[in-house]
Amino acid sequence: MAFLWILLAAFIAACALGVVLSRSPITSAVSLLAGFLGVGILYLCLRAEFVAAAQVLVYAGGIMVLYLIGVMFTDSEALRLTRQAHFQAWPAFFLVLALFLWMGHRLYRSEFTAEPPVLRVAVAAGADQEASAKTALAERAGLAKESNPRQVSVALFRDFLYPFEAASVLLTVAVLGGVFLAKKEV
Amino acid sequence: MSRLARSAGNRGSTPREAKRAMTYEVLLNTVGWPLAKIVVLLAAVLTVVAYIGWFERRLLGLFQSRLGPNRVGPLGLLQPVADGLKLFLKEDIVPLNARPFLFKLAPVFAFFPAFLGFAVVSWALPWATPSGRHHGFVVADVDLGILLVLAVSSLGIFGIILGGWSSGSKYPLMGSLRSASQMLAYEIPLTLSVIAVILLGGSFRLSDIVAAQQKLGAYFILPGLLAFGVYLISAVAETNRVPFDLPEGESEIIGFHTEYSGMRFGFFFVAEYANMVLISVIAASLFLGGYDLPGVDDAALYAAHPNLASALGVFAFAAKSALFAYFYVWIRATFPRYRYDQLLRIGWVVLLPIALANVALVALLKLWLLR
Amino acid sequence: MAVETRAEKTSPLREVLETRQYELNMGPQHPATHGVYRAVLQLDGERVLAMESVLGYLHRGIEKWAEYRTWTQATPIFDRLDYVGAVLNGHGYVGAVEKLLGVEVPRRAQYIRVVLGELQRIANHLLWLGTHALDVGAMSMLFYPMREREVILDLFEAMLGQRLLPNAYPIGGVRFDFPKGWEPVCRRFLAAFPGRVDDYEGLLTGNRIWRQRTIGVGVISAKDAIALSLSGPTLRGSGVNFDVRKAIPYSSYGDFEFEVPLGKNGDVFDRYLCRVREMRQSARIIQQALDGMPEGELRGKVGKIIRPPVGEAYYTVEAAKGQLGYYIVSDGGEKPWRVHVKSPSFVNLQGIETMSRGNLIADVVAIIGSLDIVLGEVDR
Amino acid sequence: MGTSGLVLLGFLLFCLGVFGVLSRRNFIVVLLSAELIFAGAGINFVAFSDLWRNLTGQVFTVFLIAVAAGEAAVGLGLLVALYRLKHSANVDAARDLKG
Repeated sequence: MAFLWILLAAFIAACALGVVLSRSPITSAVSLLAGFLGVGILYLCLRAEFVAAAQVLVYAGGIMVLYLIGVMFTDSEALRLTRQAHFQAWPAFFLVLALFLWMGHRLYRSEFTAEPPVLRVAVAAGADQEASAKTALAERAGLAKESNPRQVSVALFRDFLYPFEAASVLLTVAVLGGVFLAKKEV
Repeated sequence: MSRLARSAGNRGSTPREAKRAMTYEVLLNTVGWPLAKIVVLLAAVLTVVAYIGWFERRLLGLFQSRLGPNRVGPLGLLQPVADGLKLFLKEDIVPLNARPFLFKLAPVFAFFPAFLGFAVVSWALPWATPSGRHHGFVVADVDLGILLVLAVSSLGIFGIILGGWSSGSKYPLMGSLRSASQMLAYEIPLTLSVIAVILLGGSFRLSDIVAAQQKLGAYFILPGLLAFGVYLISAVAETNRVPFDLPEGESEIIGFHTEYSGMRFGFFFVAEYANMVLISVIAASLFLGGYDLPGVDDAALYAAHPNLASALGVFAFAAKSALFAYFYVWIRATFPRYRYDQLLRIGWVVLLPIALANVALVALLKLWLLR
Repeated sequence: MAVETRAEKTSPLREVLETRQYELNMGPQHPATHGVYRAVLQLDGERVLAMESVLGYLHRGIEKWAEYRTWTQATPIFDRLDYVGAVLNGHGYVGAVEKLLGVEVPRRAQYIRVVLGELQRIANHLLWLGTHALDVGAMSMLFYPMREREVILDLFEAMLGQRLLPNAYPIGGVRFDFPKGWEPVCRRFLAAFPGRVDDYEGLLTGNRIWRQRTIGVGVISAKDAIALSLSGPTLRGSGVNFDVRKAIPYSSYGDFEFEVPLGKNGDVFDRYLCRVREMRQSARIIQQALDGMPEGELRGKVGKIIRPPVGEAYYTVEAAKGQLGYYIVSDGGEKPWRVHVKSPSFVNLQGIETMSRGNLIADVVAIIGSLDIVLGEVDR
Repeated sequence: MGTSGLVLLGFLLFCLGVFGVLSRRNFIVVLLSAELIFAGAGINFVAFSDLWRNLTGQVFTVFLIAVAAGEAAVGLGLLVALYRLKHSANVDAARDLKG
């Protein structure tokens, strides 16, 4: 099993590298698409089925189409012949490499306990709150018997209703802004 | 129903059995049976896809006062074999202007999504073996079900876009641009019409939706008539068939696969028919009760003769799906082709508001009448 | 991929998106161009900004060819101009020679010519209907008209020995009388035909998609149509009442009662309706001709070797596509000195740019279909 | 692969995205790299959601996808504007405000 995990992770990483390093924008886009599919599979394996479906449906099926059309729209021979990287590529590379090595080392070394921090806080605060936290957990466990899309929708529409509405407003604004930018004669 | 079956399926491994047998059991259940199901399903789907082409051509022949293919084998039944052979033997040409990598990748992108969707379709009630085990007629009865179908089928567009663009020719480029805007326009009404059914059925899982129809005693075509109409129209548009076959439009721009030949073209061809079959199958499950036998108390029959019920269910399902396939051929034989701007107008201005209103309508219906 | 010119200010898409205008070759090998017609389109997106016709891919030198054959030998050549309306082509040529010779064609022969000519017109319109509908995407419509056309071609074969290019008329009359049993078959066909036309109309005329695709598309005003000297249904679709059969009656067309269907808006739909109604009128004419068929000679007094006097003649008939004229010049010899054909397809094709500008590519396909061009006649 | 590995993968995507944003000239590739950053964050969210058996992470990923969609809309709008103005999809073309 571990082998499959590593294979998947390597695939995603390779696709990400392809996005950043490939010379032609369309190859970038296609490898990002492949990477998103990989991430979708990863989500599926992590029992986040709804997110996986959303990832494939919205990201891969929707957004990437727009990007591909964008690439085709702006593609030209002249663009292909110009240098694809900035002069700041090397400094950026070393900076990012350093960041990755340092933070990555720390992240990989840190211990992630299987308890949500809420409970630990509750334990520290006292028995009374611990009981309420435990009931919350039990409720979650009851919910866990439901299918994942149902869980996510319950969480989305009960616990996160306002952020959800805010996101829809954000999307509307973004669409309006996109249309405005693309339409208006600058 | 299927959840019941799964718990029944786990009954086999009792503590008394030897450890070795258990490993064997586990291996069989996690790898063996799914793999066997995949192979069987793939073979069945490929056969059906091959013969849906024959079905369409014979039917078109009848519609058009001619015979259709009838030379290869009895009734022309070997025609798909001959066609496949021809496609395999033809020269595979990559145009000089094409981007070879993407040009070769595009048929793959078109081909696989078309077949992935079949994995979540529930074909019949679980099959009971003599040892008391139940095997669901489904490769992956996941919670996501229909959502996965939508997600995966939205990927098919990449084959078309990439194929059209990488050909390095103007006609395919126009075909792929048409296709991109068409699929984006019609995916939303399609999804919304499916959402209406999900509201009615209360689940993404196709077997649950069928069970909900059995429980309701009526197929969802009745409460979801509007959704059914929207689904039919946008499904035709999504599969690029007449009267929405603009990406191909053989008398106008020839289509996104103009530059393809041989088996690469064959992949696009097969993908189109696979999509048509998938859309028909999904429509049959969502709106016509899937494997439910009309006029028969399925639960009672299943209790008495489980395997008979399953087998009949498969046939009922196939017949219902064939109805849709027939419908698609029928409109292909009847209608002219829409124009590009008219097509987009129908998608955005007509279907989208109807589908949105329908979702609200069905939600109210669900709240007040069908609780 | 594209020419790097900026789109014109006039383009309607200009305000939404700056797009690159590009050039698209439609044809000479294109399923919708009915042969080897090539249109060079300047496109903004899918909208046609300008269009140029490039001809000559099917030039066979028919006019020149005729100069190297005797007057009689030249008759089958002109069948090959408009190969789906061959009988009418032949009629125009022999008519011109007869005019120059001063031969009187017997009345029976004239009536037979009307019958065959109108059958040919129906056959031509049937083929046009099928291919035009196919261009707009109605696939089945290709096959139904073919069924009826088959009957007509069988009738031709039974009478003339050939289906497509029958070389129907010798100079001075007709070659054969109706064979035995021919007339009942023809009458049966005429009885069934209006119902068949109803079927076609049932599939197309009221069809929403068909109407959306054709109404208001490829409009040409009566003024423009006259200025471009269009003729035939293409002209009458714009509402101009001009039919050679009525205007300059020839071959006893004055004896028959028929209407000339007219359009109003001059769009693809009106041209379609004109042709469909014309088929009904043709059937009516044939019926009258068969009913009133006079007895008599089949061929006027023409010598074995034809030597028309020095001079020239112009004779025009209403061919299936429009006004077909033959201008012949004789130097008194056995061979034509010059034969010039005014072919309706070629003239009608002039209208295509006016009709197409501002429309979409899909409309161009419909417009080409609605002109009913045959490239054999365009390039000659 | 445990949570550490997933977090590392997410961080790798993040770093590659940052590198892409910093180093590439083509505006679309810059946008694509930004999507990589989003994807890295998403993996992180889902990994912890899996570890702690709670759904907050998944819900956040859903929001993340919504935000990414918005970003794509605005980004492509910018691209069209840039392309129309400069006839280039090169970020270096947009240097009018540079001293």
